[in-house]
Amino acid sequence: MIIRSEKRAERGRAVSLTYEDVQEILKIIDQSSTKEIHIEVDDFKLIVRKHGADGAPAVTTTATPPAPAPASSAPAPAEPEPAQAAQDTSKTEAPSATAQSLNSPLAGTFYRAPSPGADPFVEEGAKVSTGDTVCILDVMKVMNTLKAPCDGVVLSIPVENAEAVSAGQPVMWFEPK
Amino acid sequence: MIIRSEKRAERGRAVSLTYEDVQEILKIIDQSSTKEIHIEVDDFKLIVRKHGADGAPAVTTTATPPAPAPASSAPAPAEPEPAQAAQDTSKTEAPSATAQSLNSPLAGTFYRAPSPGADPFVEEGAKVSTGDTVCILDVMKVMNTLKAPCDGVVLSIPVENAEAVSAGQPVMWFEPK
Amino acid sequence: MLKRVLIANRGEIAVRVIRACRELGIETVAVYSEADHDSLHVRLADKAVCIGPAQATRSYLNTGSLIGAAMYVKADGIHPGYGFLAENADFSDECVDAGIKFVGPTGKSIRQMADKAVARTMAAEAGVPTVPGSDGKAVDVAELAAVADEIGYPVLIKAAAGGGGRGMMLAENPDQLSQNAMTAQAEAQAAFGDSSIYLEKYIGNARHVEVQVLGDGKGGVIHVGERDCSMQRRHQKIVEEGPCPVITRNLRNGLHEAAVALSASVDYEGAGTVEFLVDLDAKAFYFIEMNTRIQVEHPVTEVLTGVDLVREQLLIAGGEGMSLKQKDVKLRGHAIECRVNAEDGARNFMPSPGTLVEYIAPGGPGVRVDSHCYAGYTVPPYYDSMIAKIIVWAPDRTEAIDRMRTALAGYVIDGIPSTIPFHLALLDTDAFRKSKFNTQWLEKNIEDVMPQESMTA
Amino acid sequence: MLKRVLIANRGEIAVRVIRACRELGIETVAVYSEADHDSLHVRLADKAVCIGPAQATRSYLNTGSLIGAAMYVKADGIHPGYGFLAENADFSDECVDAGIKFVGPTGKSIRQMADKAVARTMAAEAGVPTVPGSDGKAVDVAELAAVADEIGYPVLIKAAAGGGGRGMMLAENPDQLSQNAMTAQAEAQAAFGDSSIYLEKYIGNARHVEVQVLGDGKGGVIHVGERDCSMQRRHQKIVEEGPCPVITRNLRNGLHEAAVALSASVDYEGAGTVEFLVDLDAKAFYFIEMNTRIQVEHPVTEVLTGVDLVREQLLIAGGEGMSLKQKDVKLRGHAIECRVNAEDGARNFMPSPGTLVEYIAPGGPGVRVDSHCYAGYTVPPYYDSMIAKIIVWAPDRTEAIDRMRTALAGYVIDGIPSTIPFHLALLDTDAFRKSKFNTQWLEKNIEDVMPQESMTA
Repeated sequence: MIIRSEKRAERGRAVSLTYEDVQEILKIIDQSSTKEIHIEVDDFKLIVRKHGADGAPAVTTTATPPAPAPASSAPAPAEPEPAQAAQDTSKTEAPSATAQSLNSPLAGTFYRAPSPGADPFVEEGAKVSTGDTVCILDVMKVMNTLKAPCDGVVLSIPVENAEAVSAGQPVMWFEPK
Repeated sequence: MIIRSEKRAERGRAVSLTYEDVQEILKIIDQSSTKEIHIEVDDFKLIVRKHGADGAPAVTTTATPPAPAPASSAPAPAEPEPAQAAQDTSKTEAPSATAQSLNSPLAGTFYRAPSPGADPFVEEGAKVSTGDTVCILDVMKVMNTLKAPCDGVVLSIPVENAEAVSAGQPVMWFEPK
Repeated sequence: MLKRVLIANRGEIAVRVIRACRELGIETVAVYSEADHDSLHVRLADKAVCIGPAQATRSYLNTGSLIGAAMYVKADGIHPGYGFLAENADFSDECVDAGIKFVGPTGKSIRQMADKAVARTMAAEAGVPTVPGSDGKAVDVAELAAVADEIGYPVLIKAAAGGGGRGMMLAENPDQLSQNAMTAQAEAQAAFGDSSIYLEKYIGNARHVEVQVLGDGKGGVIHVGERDCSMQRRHQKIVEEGPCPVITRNLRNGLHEAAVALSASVDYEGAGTVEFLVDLDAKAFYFIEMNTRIQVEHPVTEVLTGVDLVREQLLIAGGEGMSLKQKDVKLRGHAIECRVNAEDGARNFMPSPGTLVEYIAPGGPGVRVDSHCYAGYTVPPYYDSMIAKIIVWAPDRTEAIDRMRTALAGYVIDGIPSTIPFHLALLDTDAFRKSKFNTQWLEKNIEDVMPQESMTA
Repeated sequence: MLKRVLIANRGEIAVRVIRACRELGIETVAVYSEADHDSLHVRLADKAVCIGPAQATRSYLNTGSLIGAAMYVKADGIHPGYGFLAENADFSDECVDAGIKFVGPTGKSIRQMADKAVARTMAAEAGVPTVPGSDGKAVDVAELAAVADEIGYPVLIKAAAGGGGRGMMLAENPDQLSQNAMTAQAEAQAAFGDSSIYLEKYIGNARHVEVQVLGDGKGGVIHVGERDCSMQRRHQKIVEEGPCPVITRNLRNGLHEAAVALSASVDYEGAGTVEFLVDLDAKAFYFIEMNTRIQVEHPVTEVLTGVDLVREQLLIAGGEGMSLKQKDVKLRGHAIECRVNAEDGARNFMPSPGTLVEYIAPGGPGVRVDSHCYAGYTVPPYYDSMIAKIIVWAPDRTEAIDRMRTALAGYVIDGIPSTIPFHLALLDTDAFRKSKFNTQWLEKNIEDVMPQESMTA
């Protein structure tokens, strides 16, 4: 026999939600300053990105309200949710045979700019010298500046601003001069 | 860096012990009602069984007092210490091709008699019927009686009285009738 | 002050004593059997000595190895914990002979209280009421009826050499008495090698209430409040709490005074517990016995009063004397302890030793956990089945129950069954919530608290 | 009474709030980012909702997801914990708009106290002394010298939009003032997008003492004693304790009364903390700011008084009102909290996220552990570095220190570095033992407490 805490299913009262409830939630959220919504619980999933948020072109919604509400009344998914956490090979493969990577030394959060409103340190195509600060890695609120590993040009930046990165993950590619 | 508790070596004051100290310990113990002594700490090991205890024929001593005391002054070991805990194959191998084993259903302590002073339930060579109580297994102070698995004769009892046994370990062998 | 103490025990109480020693700056020496190499007390102590194989008789009960080990490491004190040798008068004496301070009472005190007849006599001399009966003295079968007539039926026939409820038989009338007396004698002979029996009045509707005392060994004794341990199964305490929720202030004061009077009369040294039966119908109390050691449930008293009882034991043994006076003992709120055991509550409390695959102890406000267990630890089958004691404190009893429920429900133990589901069920009974139960309630109602699965032999 | 509360937080405080809810019979809904799937709060809650990716801005700080999740699960309350959105006035208002009770003060109260100038004005109106200066109001560079002359050197130049010590500069004379003012403005502009600065008298030899208050939202306010949080590094509290060991009874009473007066004047609702600087030379105290949330170090107060502050928050928010009056608040003994962080104390407190290969928390008398960690848990790199808070209680400060030493030394954490060795070293300093330190002591003496290894970049 296994004792953990009491089984969750036995504790939380079942939530019965109608399509109107979901509409109500969306309305409230729409009035807020939030740019993006992410709610996943049991078999319900609602992911919304507002127009203009983080360069997303349109509102994308994926919602499957549970039983009473008929499945067909849920807004049709317009786009798959952005697979932010998954590392596809386009993010780790070198963009050229001679490209040199800057790898994150620790797991943390990657920032392209010194502060939220500021311009990025570098854009793709920018010329850099060895030791130039090119991005920031936030590890538990401690900000670490990462430096260009060579003289050259920024070839690609496979990581989004404010994205979580793991130790050893390439965050920038450079073509050495 | 690994933090456990502070390192033991840094805490306990070094114990400096002479041969006389060990003699003193042996003297005190000799006056007590104890039949057996077992002390192991760091590189010191002292195992003594008094004459007549549990059928051991003689005093056996293994002692290596640490530094100041010269190693040669320690009583010479007369006999290797009994490897009580180790399970050699003589304990698990069937004594005959047709022999049937009684295996301990749980880990616990094996007792041959119903109470400390009493006679054993069975001796080697005894005739038994299926279901006869042949020994007791003490699991956390709960006494479980173990039964003969067949009609037959007790062939061998590979486990000492009051010995620790593991789950599945044969504690008795029977030659079925 | 003691300088180096050997802890002649294992499990949570060894951990508890090591912590108290370290807070006082006393070096600690753990002992362990070959089965306990990975136990937490081995890890926390300054030094650890292996004292033999798994069987307790050859390790934790082996006085020669223990005293030898203490001498080898030059310990100046031995703390016996509870169980094992804690109430072994000879061991207390042997420590003295070896020049090592036994953290506990003298051999003489232990012997006095271990002998029921002597203990009852001393209680009577100290003006403490005892259960009417043959005063713990052996009774001839011929005298039985006369004694029973004198004290009134029902009566309990008890084995003089017995303890913990073993060898007890009830008689409701003279016929049952003569029938059961023979059986009791035979059983006592088989179980203890001594057929002596004695008689006691049977008190059916009672609570078990015990008073914690501390004595300086020179007649100075204080009490540290009482604990109610009436929730029992097979004479084992299942839940303990304090203060006792069902007695009047007068009765409480009477218990405290009686416990102090008895302990003072024997110049008691160290921590001890005077146990009483409180007759709920007669509103009276009777001395049962005195436990001359620290008890499993001592943390109930600690969280109620802020007094560290093990620290006081060590201070008394070290010659500093106890650090507080009676007026310093102030109780606050309510405390409950549950003993979480490696037993399957749904299968007749079958022992369930094994590996704790996952283990996350509860925490937060008012929750204390005393345990030697951790994730990956294997509970060995050779000793008692305790995994942990959870002790909660709250401003009142209802909040304490809610807190205990939360702590138990959030306790993650994976790999072996434990008594947590049983405790959760017990806490939710009307009887416990309203404190309407006596010492026999659980035994009679256990199927209602937690239905037992049928055992397949 | 609230029926179902969503906890808009993670880590130990989420676990803490879940426990308090369960004790009150309130259902709990945890939220978690994709990085926190295995966190203990997810496991202990009745229901759990994933609210986005690891980055806090897209999960724990995402008000839309939080309010949407609360609506979806039909929660009637949201508890913000500390950090994240706990002092976000807009979030408090948005909860109200969505018909969900925010467990904390109104948006208006949060705004009043967040604006330093307003807070200082309100303090002054309530008769609470504030640090002499420009009263939190922005100062023209041209006016600087005049204000500084009036309040006397040395002075602190502070960024109006700053906090937690960021954007502060010291000036000991008019020359330094004119030099540093420009730098401070430039830094404030770069850091906060706002170059406004203000002036305050610099108090060099001070303790940070804060008073815990509870308000019913209708002007009824009680204090629950004070905490001393003067042991700081980079304006982060390292060790907290209570009561403050270096103030007179008069000063203590003054602090308590000031905190109650200020909180009552704003009809404060819920748990809050009024922070003061105590000038050790002038034996005077000054209001610094009010934190309108439960604080990390709230357990210090809880173990001193037996008051469950999170329970009181929930009772107040649920309309029951607080369960105690000022006269019920009784302090006992001494309490100390150490924040155990996943940081390497010997390497400039470098963060050390990673897996807790082995993890055995301390326990026993007087030891409380608030933590979301367990053996096998991976401390993620995305949030703060706290592993656990250890809070000890003992009858006096010396015993509390010895108890904390024992608890820390017995804390088994294997797999990642923690601040335990640093805390052990700190507890053993003469300055801490004798409580002879001020808010700047640790910063100045950190190399003596724990020599830093040279970092290899």
